[in-house]
Amino acid sequence: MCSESCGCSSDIVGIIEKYDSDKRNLIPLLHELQDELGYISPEVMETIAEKLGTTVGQVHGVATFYTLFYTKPRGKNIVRMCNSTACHIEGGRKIREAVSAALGIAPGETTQDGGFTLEVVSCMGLCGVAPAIMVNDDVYGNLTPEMVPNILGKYREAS
Amino acid sequence: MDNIKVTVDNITVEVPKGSTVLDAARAAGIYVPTLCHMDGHKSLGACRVCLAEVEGGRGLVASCAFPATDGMKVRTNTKRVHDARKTVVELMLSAHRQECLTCVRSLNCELQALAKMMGIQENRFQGAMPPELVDTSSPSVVRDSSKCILCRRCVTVCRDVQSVGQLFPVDRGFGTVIAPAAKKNLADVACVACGQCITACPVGALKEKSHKERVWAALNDPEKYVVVQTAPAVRAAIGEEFGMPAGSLVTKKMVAGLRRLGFDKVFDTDFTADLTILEEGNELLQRLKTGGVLPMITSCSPGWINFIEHFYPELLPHLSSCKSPQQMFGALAKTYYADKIGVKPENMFCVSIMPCTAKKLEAGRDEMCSVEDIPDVDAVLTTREAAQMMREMGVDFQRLPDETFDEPLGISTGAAVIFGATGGVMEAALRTVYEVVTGDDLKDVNFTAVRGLEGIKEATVKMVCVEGKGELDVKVAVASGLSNARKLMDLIMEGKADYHFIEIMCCPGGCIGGGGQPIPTTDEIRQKRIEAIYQEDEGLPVRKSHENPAVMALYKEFLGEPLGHQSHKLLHTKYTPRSMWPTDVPLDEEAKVK
Amino acid sequence: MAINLTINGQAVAAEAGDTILTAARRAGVYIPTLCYHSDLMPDGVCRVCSVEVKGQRTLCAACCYPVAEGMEVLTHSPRVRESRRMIVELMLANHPQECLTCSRNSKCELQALAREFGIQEVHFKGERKMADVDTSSLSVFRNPEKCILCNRCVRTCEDIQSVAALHASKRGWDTTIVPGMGDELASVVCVNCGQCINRCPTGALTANDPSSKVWDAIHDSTKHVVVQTAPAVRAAIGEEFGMPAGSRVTGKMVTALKMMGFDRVMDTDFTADLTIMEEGSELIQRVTEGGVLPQLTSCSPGWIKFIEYYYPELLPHLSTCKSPQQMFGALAKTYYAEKTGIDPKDIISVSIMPCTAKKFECDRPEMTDSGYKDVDYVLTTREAAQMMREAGIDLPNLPESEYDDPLGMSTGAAVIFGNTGGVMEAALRTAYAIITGTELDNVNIEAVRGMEGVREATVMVGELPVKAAVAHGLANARQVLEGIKNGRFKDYHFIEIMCCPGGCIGGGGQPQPTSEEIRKARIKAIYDEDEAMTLRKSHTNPAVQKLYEEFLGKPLSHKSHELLHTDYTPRDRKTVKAVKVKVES
Amino acid sequence: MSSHTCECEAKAKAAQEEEARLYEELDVIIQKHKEVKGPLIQVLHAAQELFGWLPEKAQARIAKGLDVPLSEVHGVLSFYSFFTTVPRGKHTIRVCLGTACYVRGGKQVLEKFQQELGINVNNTTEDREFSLEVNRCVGACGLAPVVTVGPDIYRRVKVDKIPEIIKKYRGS
Amino acid sequence: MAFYRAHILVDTGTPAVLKGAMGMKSALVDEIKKRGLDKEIKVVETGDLGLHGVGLALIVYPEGVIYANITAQDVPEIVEEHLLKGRQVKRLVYTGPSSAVVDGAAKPRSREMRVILEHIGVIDPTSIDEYIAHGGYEAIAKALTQMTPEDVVAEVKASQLKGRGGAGFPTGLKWEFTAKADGENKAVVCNADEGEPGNFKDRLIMEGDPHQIIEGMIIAGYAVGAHEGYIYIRGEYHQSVSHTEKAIADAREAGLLGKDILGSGFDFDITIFKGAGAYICGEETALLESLEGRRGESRMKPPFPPTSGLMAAPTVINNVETLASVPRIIDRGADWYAGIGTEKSKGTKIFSPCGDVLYPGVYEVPFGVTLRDIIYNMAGGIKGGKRFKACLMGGPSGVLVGEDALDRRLCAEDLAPGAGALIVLDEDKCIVDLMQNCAEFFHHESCGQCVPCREGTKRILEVLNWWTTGAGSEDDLRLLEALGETMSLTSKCGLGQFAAVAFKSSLPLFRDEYLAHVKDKVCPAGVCAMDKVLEEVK
Repeated sequence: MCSESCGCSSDIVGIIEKYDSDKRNLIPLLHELQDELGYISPEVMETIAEKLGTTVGQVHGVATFYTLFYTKPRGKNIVRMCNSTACHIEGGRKIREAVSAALGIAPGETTQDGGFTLEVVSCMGLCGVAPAIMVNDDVYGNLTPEMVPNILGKYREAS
Repeated sequence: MDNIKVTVDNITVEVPKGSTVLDAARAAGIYVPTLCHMDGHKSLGACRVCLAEVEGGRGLVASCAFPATDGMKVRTNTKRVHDARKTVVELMLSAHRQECLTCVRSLNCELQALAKMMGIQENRFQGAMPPELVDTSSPSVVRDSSKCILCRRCVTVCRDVQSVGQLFPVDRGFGTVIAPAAKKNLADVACVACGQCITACPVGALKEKSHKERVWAALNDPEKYVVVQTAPAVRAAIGEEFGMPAGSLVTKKMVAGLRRLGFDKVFDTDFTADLTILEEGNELLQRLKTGGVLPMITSCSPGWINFIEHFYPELLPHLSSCKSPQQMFGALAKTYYADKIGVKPENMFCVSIMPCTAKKLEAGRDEMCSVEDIPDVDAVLTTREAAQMMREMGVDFQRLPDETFDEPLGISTGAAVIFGATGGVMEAALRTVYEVVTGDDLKDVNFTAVRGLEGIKEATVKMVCVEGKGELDVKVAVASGLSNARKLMDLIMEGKADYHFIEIMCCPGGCIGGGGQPIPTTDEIRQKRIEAIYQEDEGLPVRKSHENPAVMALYKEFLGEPLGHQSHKLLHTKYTPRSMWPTDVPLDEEAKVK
Repeated sequence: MAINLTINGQAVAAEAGDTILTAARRAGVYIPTLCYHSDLMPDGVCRVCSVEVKGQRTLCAACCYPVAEGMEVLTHSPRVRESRRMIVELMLANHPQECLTCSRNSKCELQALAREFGIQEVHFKGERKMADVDTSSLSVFRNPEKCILCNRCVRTCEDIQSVAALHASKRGWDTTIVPGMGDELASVVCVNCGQCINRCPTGALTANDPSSKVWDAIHDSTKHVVVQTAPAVRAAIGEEFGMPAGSRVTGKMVTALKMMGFDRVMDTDFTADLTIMEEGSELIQRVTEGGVLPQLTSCSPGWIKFIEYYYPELLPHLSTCKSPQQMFGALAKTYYAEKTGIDPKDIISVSIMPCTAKKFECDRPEMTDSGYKDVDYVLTTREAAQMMREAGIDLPNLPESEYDDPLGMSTGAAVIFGNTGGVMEAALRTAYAIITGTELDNVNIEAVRGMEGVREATVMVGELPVKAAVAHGLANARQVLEGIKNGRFKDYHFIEIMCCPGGCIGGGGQPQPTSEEIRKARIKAIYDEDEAMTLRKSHTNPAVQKLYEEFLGKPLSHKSHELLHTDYTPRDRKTVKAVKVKVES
Repeated sequence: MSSHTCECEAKAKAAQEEEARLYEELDVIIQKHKEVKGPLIQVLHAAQELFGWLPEKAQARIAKGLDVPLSEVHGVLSFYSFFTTVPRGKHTIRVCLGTACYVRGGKQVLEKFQQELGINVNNTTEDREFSLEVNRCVGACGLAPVVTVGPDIYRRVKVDKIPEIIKKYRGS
Repeated sequence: MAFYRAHILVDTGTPAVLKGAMGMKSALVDEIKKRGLDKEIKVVETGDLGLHGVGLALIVYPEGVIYANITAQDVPEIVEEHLLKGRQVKRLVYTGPSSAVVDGAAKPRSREMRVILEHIGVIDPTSIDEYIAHGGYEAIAKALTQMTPEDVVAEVKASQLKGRGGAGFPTGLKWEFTAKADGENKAVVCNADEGEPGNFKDRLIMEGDPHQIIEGMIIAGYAVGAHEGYIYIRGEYHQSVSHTEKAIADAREAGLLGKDILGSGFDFDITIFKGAGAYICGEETALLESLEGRRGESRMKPPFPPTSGLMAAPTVINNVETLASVPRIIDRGADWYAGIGTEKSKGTKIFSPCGDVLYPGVYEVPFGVTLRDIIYNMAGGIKGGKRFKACLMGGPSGVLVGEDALDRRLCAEDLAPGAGALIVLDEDKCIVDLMQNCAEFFHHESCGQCVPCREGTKRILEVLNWWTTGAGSEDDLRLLEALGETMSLTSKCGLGQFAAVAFKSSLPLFRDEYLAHVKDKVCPAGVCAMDKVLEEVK
């Protein structure tokens, strides 16, 4: 179903094969393929469109609508900074500034070495421990700006 | 007269000597776009939109100003012409603040239409904008130089048509703006607020001071009892705002449209026009009897009042002391009518729809408050503004049903309707004065001698006095447009005016050509509106003001008699001598009122 | 069952399924709209049609809110007006103020609304969305800055044409309508039909306008400029000058074109007649010699691109005939050049088309059989009208003129090419004569007329029952193609397909606005023109007969094949993209 | 104290009388030009000579005398760079910024004048000694850059010569 | 089910994990093993215990003692003292303000009443057995065997349960509409796209007691005649997804999902759908669009989901908390439920106070408690002994209330609670800054479909940005008020309709603070960096 030239690995083909050709599977498919590939490339969108019998535009429209989907490659580590009201009033802005300063990039950007991508999200549901950030799937709450370099340092070393 | 032969785009036509290239092209049925050109006025050739190519000539010529000569061969559709015209308009656009979407003239703008016609799709000359001068000081006219394309049509009407001369180009080159002397504000110079500059403006650089918002606010306020009056000239023009041909008489649709806006009562200024005739007619008779100042001059046109106050303050005693019908209406609405229906004057909101921008100034005059400090007329909408409000209300004007004015202030006669046209007040007055003086029934109510678009008209009406004191030859004169008024005033100044009664209307053609009327307004359109006015008059059962039953009832119930005490309090006014110089220029002794 | 409600206090009887808008319109009550379009399912996104419904907490979008018994609606209450004004103000705050240089100036729905609501100030002074204009397509230009996100183009492309080239991307304030994955229009599957332009309320979508090049050619004394006008143009161009839809202005249009300076004004109708001769002969050949059936018409270039992309396997069904535009172009630079003795390299061939896909068609590499580019420039009806305005031409008041020879003569059969079912009817008129050897008494073949999306008919041509189908609009075309694939149309002989709803009269280059009502009026004008003509069958066109005599020989001759027939290219929907990807990397 | 007041009053009275005299003179000029065709510019010239500048009152007087709208009087005078509606210094320094002068350092010359006089273009020094203006070509391009002070013309002006020029006129 | 003499429940909710709960847990397991107690004592990971601000916590059963603020170093002591020797480690026992987590060690000092949160911190959320042991799935048994679908609908109607997602539509009525609607393939959708800042109650339920949601959904399915259920969970809630997934698998295995449930002939199954980061998908029609694989753009209403929902079939969409309430209602009867709360608001409501409170967390109370009760008696009052300034009820789409609202009752007839978030601000916080943040939120989350919301959220944000940098004007106040009104009136869905509500409600309360920003260019709280930016502008 997927031509060789598209460069899909067999894993991806395997994932796609799991799903029916039902447009309702679009979001789950995007989730799973992104988990596998890190982001959703144009080729992947094309493959999905073909699989689900829809247009590339439709897939693209969906992929760009949701903040958890990425149409560009991201850094090895994703730092999500919460900008919810709860985090905000507990000093979220200072945390965001500290993270930006520590990584030297603005939200939406990826570090030169590809180590980190920085994002601002609306709310992570961690209002009880505000202010909070997430690095990959790890959560850090009740933060102060001083804690930021250490936290990020761990990931920098790891990668 | 000598004719010459001119060939335009291979079509040969004969035109009178002295014609311009534009005249020749039009005779050949060839459309040449224009912008600064005004029919009937000498062209400046300033905008260069009407460029054409004359065979053998060096460059392109402005066809509106370039004289045609015998045997001349003209081309209007060459590439050179096209490109040049396009560039000219593009240059205009580059110095024009582009905000069509929020411009009062959008979709009725000559520049917009030209840009569309020429298919201009890019603005290649982007850079600095010329000086921005926004003047909102006047109660009637708002100026915005950032939209001005310097065509000078306003200068021409202000100076030549109205002889007011307050607008003129100031400074030069890219920095040129059209403004009163020393770029003063309109409120500080002898502007008469007539708004003729607005109707002449091709773009949105000149517009009326809008009262729309205050009217919407009153309509949305449940506390307010909102009544509206409509001037005679509005019904003969408002249809044009909705795509109907000029001269469409839409009185009843207009009434229906106003009801859709939510006015509590839709009344008619015509009612107080009839009243004006009774007051003013009696004032004339009184002056004739008692040897008062003659000629007596009408006082219902506020632009004209401004003019005489500024330019001929010494002649103020000639003015009738009657307020204009608009203000008579306002005064009665907040006394007689408010009392009648039990509404407090402060909760009565009185709106008038006028063909006029000077009415806005008039309504704001300090002396126009009958009840304490409450203005008699709270808001004045031009015909254009009223139409716009209907558009905002989603009114499909052409499909409105016919509805009639409310009573009692909506009852009127044909004599009142013709107030809208030049000569109309005179004719209406004569209909009544004649019957009062002679005691006869006037068979033919049409005094055609005072009708028509001519600038100054004169007539003598013979009347045999009922009281048996012999014949009276009433000599009258009628002028419209202030430069014509100026001629009559100069005659009076020179002692050469032996008239009894003079009607003066500020705007050419009378109120139907007012500064608040639909744009464009041309002589042809004025003529059509006048025809509609007389058509309305002809169709009415009652055509003499003194036969208006509602007016008679008003006298009986409230006023007593014409020129009575109550009348003087509510319906008459005084005038203020003013200077023709800007307020901050120290007056010469001699310029002050004698 | 009637539903009773009141609108502004006035009692209104509505039907079940009515929205407030439909009920109000039927009752003659005006409600402003913007994202609503009568051809499309309501989307309710612009909120301009908000009205007050008694008992509702919020205002309701009249275009999609269903009526209910006893409902009380206010269409212009103070809060409705205030809200609408605020909404339009919000749109204006994010819209470039450049009406004066916009091709939709004075014909823009946003401009009209701003004027209707008397908006004189935009209170919001913040950021405005900036974007580049996409001029990659040969037919459709996109200016996202002027887009107000009404989704009309998206709905048109998806629902009417089943192409779905345009989509909303990103979200919130960043939402943009984009082709494919935010690509240029030229690098996605787009059939160039321009239906999106027709339904765009602003200047966000416009056609690729070659008028300045045409002016240059006209003004260039070394060039001989010939122009052809498609059948559908004459039934619509009057609208651009304020005439009611359905005004026939053929003669005036010819006068105008001559005034503009075209050297010869000729008619695509001539080659429409020629198309019938070739295509009819091809059909007869296929039927008699067992060729691929059903044969599909090939005169609509948007349709051609559609089948090339989506059903390349069905390409053998397509007639090999070029479209009348391209036949004309090929003849202009051969036959006509020969006849007039003008060097074909000095001939500039311009066509005026109701169509934006024609702009693509004339650029196809195979369309150079004359040895030159057969058709140099394609103007839409709108662009032709604009050029007339630029020339100061007041079309409605012009006298009438005749087309020039030799490619100007035509029959009623050619005229009806302009609407859906017309090619079929024209073909049947001629086929009847060829097959039966007798002429039809009543040339009006009502069975193939009408507005249904897919129509089928069996027409007796003498003894032979000819099974025919007609489809217009690509979503309907898709149905037919699926039908061919699954065998539903296996015993059909001939199927006419037009890319645009209503056929060419509803083309993407036609005057805005468009609606079913307007399309019907144009179709009526077309049939009236047909009725008014003395010659109503293509094979009776003496100029066509002469052309065969002098130049082509006979239908399907060698010369015909060389100049009037073509090949098709199967297209891969992915390769459009692949090219793009390569360029990027 | 009282003598001081007296002095003031006397001064004011003198100024008033002087002004009245000037206006009478202006009226004479207007009368003289009234019959000429297109008299406005001639009168404006004379008036500016008389007052040193064109006060609004004088403009109004001219408008009235010649029976043209004041807006036109102002419109005309604002067109010509020679006329001024603000009081001028005793000496008007005009730096030429025509193309030739400009390329030969006119701009630097202007800057130096601004610096030395402490005023911008079209302004007058507080002591009413100097006004600074710019003009576009006086027709002496061969000798650029050119500066005029009143009727005097300075050619090939060097920046370091400027204080000297100013000094020459100061207090004279 | 093996027998253990003691269970230790470790709080492994998302906040706890970030504090090192997993490390502590493995230390605990190792310690127990080391001491050979692993056959006697079971360590269980629970979801979020709802105890925030107390560090790592665990509960030891059967005593129900809560240890709080513990570290891995404390583990040997607890095992040694408590589990081996039976002596509580007094210094670590939690006696905080809200110790209603268990009935045991500490008596509730507040009016907290756990109905939905009954099992939280009591059972192992990943064990269906424990759920069943605590009376789980009895309600579904009762419904399927003793009640007709109509009975179920009637029962829920009688309970007067209203939607807990914020809008408060009567659940029974919604079910009735769906039950009566014509259509095949009806569906039950659990709206677990909890995205409103300040809300984290649904996460707690999913992490701590997922089975009750499943049970609620089956009951709903039975009542309305649906056979498919979907749980739409925020993509960010990883643990919610994994716990719920496990629960569904277990339930399926136990015959509680799938064909012929409990032999009743009723089929029902549930699919989890992971959201992908769009707050708008909490709006029910946008959620449906998303479920159907499209952009989360809200649909036109009517038709409403009960008549035309998922794939145009009649669909019930309920919030997590709503569905979790259902088993209790069926179990204990509508009368019992309707006896809790106030006249117009029946039952209990979960609140999640956060912001400047001492103990942010999740508290379940009967409707009618006062705002003061929750903020001061349960959440420990304002941090640092500061003064209460304002509370954003329900998050950015709710209303802002001031000090005078503290004694108002949280119920429909007094102070509508919204979805449950209570974002509390102390005296040092700036209202304009808060609104700027709310505006940022809506600007980011608007779907961009309709004009008033797309363009309006942008303009509100811009104006607030100006205000917080000293560039505003007084006219803007009136402008935003009018804009807010239009957005409320004309937006296509709730997001736009409520996007300006907080701002509008804050205006009369804090007009002076706004004026200080726009007129005097001063931030009274000193939060907005107005001077700095003004400097830069200069």
